[in-house]
Amino acid sequence: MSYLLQYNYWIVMVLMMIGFYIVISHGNLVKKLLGLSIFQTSVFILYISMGKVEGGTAPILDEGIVLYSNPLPHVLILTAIVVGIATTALGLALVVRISESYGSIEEDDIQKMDNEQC
Amino acid sequence: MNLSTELLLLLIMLVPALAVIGIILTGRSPNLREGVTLAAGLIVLALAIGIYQQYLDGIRLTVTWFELLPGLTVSFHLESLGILFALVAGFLWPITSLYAIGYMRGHHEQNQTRFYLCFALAIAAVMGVAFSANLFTLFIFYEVLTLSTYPLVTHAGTEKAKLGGRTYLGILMTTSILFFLLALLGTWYQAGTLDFVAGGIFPASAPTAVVATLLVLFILGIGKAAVMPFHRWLPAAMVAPTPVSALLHAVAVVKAGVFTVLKVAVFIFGLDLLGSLPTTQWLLYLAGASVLLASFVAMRQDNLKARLAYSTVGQLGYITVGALLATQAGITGGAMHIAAHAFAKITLFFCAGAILVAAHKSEISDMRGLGRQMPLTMLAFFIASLAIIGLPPTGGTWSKWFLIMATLDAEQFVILGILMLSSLLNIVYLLPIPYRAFFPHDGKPVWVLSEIKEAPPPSLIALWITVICCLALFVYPQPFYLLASTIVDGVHYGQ
Amino acid sequence: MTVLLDLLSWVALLLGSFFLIVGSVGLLRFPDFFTRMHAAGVTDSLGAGLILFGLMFQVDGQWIVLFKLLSILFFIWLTSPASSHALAKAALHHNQQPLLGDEVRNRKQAANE
Amino acid sequence: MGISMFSVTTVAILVSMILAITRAFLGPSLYDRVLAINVLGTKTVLLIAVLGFLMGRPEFLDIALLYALINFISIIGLMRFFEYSSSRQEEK
Amino acid sequence: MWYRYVMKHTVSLALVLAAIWLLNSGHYTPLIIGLGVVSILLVIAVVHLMDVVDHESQPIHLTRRFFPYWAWLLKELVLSNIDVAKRILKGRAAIHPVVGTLKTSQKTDMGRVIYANSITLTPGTVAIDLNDHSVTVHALTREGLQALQAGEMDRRVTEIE
Amino acid sequence: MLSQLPILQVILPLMAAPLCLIVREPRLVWLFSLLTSALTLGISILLLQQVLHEGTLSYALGGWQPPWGIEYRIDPLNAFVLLLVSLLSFVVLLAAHTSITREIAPEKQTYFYMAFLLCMAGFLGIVATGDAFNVFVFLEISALATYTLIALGSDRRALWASYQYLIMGTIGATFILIGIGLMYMMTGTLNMHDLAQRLPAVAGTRTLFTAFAFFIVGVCLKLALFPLHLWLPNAYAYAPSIVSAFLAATATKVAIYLLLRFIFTVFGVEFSLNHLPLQTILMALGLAGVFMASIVAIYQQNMKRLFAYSSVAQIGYMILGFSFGSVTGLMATLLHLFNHALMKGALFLALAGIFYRLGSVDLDKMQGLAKRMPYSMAAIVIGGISLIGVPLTVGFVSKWYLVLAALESGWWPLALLVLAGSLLALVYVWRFVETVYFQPLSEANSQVKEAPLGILLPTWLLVVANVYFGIDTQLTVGVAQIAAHSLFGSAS
Ligand code: NA
Ligand code: NA
Repeated sequence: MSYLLQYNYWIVMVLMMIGFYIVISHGNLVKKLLGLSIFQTSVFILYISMGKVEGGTAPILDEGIVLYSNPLPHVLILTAIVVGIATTALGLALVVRISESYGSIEEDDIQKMDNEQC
Repeated sequence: MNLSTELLLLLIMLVPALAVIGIILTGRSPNLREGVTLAAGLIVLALAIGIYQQYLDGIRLTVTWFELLPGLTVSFHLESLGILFALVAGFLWPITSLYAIGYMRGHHEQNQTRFYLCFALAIAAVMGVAFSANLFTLFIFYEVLTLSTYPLVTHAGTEKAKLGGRTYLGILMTTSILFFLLALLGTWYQAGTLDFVAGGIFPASAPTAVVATLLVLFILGIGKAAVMPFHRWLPAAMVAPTPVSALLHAVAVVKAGVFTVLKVAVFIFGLDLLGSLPTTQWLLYLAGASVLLASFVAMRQDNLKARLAYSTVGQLGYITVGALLATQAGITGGAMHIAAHAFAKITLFFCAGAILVAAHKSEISDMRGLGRQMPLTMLAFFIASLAIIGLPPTGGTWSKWFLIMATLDAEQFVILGILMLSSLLNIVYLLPIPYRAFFPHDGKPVWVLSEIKEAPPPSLIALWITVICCLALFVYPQPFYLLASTIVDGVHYGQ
Repeated sequence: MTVLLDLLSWVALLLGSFFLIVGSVGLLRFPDFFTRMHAAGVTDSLGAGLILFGLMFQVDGQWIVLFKLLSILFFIWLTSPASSHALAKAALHHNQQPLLGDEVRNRKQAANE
Repeated sequence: MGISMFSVTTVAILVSMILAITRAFLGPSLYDRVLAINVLGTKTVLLIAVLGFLMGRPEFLDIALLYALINFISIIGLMRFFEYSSSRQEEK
Repeated sequence: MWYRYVMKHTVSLALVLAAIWLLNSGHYTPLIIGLGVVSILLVIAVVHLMDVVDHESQPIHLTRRFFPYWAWLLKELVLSNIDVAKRILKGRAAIHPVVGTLKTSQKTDMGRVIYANSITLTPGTVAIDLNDHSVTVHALTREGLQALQAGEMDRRVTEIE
Repeated sequence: MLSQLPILQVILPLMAAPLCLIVREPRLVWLFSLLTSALTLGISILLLQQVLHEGTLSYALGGWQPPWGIEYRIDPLNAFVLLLVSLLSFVVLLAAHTSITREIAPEKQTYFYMAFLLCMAGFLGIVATGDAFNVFVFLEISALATYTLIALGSDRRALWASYQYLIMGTIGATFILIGIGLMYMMTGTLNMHDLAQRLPAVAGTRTLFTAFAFFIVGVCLKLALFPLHLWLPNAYAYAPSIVSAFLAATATKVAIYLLLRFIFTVFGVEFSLNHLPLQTILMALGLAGVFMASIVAIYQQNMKRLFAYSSVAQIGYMILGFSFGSVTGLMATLLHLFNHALMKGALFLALAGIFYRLGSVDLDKMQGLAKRMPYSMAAIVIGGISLIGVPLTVGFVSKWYLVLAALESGWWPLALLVLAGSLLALVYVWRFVETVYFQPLSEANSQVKEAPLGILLPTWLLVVANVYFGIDTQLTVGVAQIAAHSLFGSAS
């Protein structure tokens, strides 16, 4: 029962596994990046959900509110999201250039071409 | 006075090293290049004699170049075994150079500059080994020696040469890095120092099992001593030009090996500890087996250089046995055998090279009757053979005598038997060669080709100098005996 | 006064919810992409409008909140046609053919296209 | 507390979101999916707004506004990508 | 002349931005307002660099007649929503999709865009293509298209531009 | 001013990076970057001095005291690694201008320097900061810059290598982020110093174990510990030569630092090495890395790839060192950290020179090349000798401590295995020696010239350092000893 109460961890774990699975199982480079994004997002949720204070509200300062959730994880994850976007953008830029020079964005094709080149 | 000794010690390593630069600079002019080689050789010899003199005058010193880690230094000292080794090497380098000039020109060899360069580098390394004040310094120069002789072994550049070179480097590097270095580190860990100290450096608290293991690691790790089963590099290196074989067998490489064995026995373990270790006996048998097996294998070789190579493996076994007997006489005999074997074996290789250059023959079965065309060469071969066997009137007599005495001292009768049997085998595989050269007993005229003459004069001069040394060592062994007999207790002379 | 505002809110929110769900049902029921766009339009226009409208009665005197609700509504109504149009145009350029007239009766055919 | 108008609306929005997600899954064409996601975006904006009132934190409206903006930009970006890729296909 | 044109639209942009800031902020301390001023100046600078300060981004000339049109459009919006909602609930029997092309009477791009967006905003009709003289419309029913063809929306948009 | 050094160390290259865009002209950008790098190096030298004299420095970013603000904390270990990173960056950057004229299009060179400075700032930031989340941020800054740098390689395989590294690196960084998050959840602090004090209280919990596992796996991915090394060989092989040199010399070192910092300072030796089977796992993986990677290296034709695999093997040694859990072992790791940077810096810079002339670093195109490029080849030989661990080179010093650590812990066979690993290095170095020295010069290379001075001088600077620090070990051994003691001290 206590396991069910910590449902946020289960969501994080499921998301993480989904992301990880996509990264590993898909040969398409864009899909891999999508998987990577999901993988990262799961961690964002982990942080945010652990910043939750029982009975606390969103940490936006306002009069008459005593209990806020912990704002620090939000701040941290804001940074992490920016980093994540940068990573995804860079990854996509790489995929564009890979597609230009290999003519494919399928892992198997690229691997095959590299092996032939060696 | 001290300063000049220090300077001599520096110069004896620096001169060959400077010769390397000189050889590179004069590489385009063979005469100049070989002049540099010879001059450097003579200077080194003079320096070695100078150091010997000063040693006799009672000068003792240790020079530290730098300290790598606390207590771990690169330093050099004067000590009788090292001086003996330096004298042998210093004497044989100019002679070998002289011989090499004749040989290399006669053979129209390629890459001669690289050859002389590496040769000089090897001598510099030998001097480093000889004067090392601690095991660490010795190890460094030991490795430099390996690396600098590799290009000499593969000199021909053929596939066979490369293969031989790989075996050479592979065995020497593997043994030295896996076992020698580990033994060195283990010694450092147990004793906290690597300095060569008369009587050894291990504290009484060091566990016997560990020290005994270290001894095994040392004997196996010093691959240059060619104790079976790590002897394969020596026959493999036979692909090298003859002067190189001479360098490897007589002057530098193998001698550095057995020198290290003697050094480790006396100054790392100390004879008392060495005699008491449980593994000493087994290693003694291993060395004995090495002596015997090498002699048997030598008998079966038709290629002269191969036969000489296995002969070397056997003779090195004698010296290792001498060290492991852990007696004064054993060390003395072993050290003297370094000198005796050096002069004898270098003569034999010079002869083999001379025969190859003059008669283009390398197989023993083709050498019947060769004595008529090359009498001087074959006579020298005969005398040098006597020295290897240990018969008068050659220097080999004394060293073998001391070794025999040492086996009696230590009551190692099995080893005594092995040494006697091996000497018999030496006779069987060496003496027939000059005998059949002069007396081809089936009476057939094997050689009728008139163009075969004696070897080129430089070679001939070189090999007769060494033969005379073999003989002189019988009559006047004093310099080497004085050094060899004081290795253990370090008695000062001239005081 | 409060009761009246609450009542207005209830009505607007319920109606908004109704249109929201109806729009979504249309999104599911309609036979092809172009017809589904009309259903989506229901959600975007009146669904969103009524819900935001309903919220406007609950601002409790905070005029900033009112303004924000208005700007959200304004923004949705301004941008929703633009994105719909862009989507439709892209679909047309990629050879998505709208089902016309009686073709919509044959659902199987539509699904396969 | 009873049933508040906001919770009823929230449930309605969630139900309609599920329907939209169903369409996104079913497709069949890419445009159907984009359409569904677009609608989903609008509904998310509404959900955030209503949740703000439900929780007594109307400050959430800022987030809703921001979300609407991002939703719009992302859809336009996606469409630009389609236009771009279609013109390239025509070149070939 | 050009200067006055740019100035007019810049001022209008600044006012709009200031309004957005003030109405959204709720915090009227000097620091926050100062930050707002900086932001506005920054946006104006960027917009000037992009060279889009004109009547298309700041349609001030439309403001006067805009609200009557909005009121009319709102009515249309409600009616068409009800209509489409009914058809959704009745199912596919109630729809009859058609595509038609309508002539546009607007003289400016802005006018045509307002027209096309109005068509799309009202459920039941979607502008799927637009060029200088006509707009292609996908309608859920024939009646929807016919209502547009009647031209009331077209006329009203032309009036405000 | 002096008290601002910790932050200046990081902020200087970080601020300089965007300024590259203003300078534009490649040569000027290079000089500008070089200046930045020189200043950074100066700062790190001052920092090391300061730390050695005054002890650990603490700097609160923006004046906000920890635990609320971000703390920059410099102890001997940080200072040591900071010096290593800035020194190697500087030397590599010296050669950059000449090298990239051949490998990177002129219009992209500005971006190269920008990414280089960013990457450097990231590395320095990871080392300087005392805040766990800050570590993640700098990790990602350096990683993003690294992906860019690798993708600048002239071969299209560079793109693919960069992409693969991006995927692996991001997974690693995300794992680290999870680890940090869980630690924060347990303790409510991100300050590494505070974490160290609060973690023992929750040492027995499953959450902390999870945090530890995630963090360690993430870092091991970043540092390419076998078998998580798959991204590294291609990345090093196809990146621009100068980038290979830079990464080989610094990137994995910083990851090792991170591992040490968390294992020893944050989690504590007691928890990390004694409480968990980590010691055995690391030891096994380290050894496996040494052997597997060395054996694979033997069969490589592309020299950059060869030395990349060798790097994986050397990382194995570093891991092995501290897995003994003794001061000597840790010293071996720290020494090898520095020494390996010198070796690989020299080797990859020499390869940059060869690439400049040949347009390739394939071994079968280098036959007899020693005749045409004697100084470059000699540099590789000396670097290789150092890699093997021959006395009087830096490689020997680290091997010395590594074997001693094995002997101290009584694991003689392990000592033997360490030395056997050296033999494998001998084999792949010797393959090179045989090809370039003992094979006839190939026709194609008969007109090749020695590498340009712009590359050759920095190369030899590192070669000389390989020998110098192999002989004068006072500085390196001294600092390593202090750092090792401080790491063990802070754990108790
Ligand atoms: Na619409
Ligand atoms: Na519509």
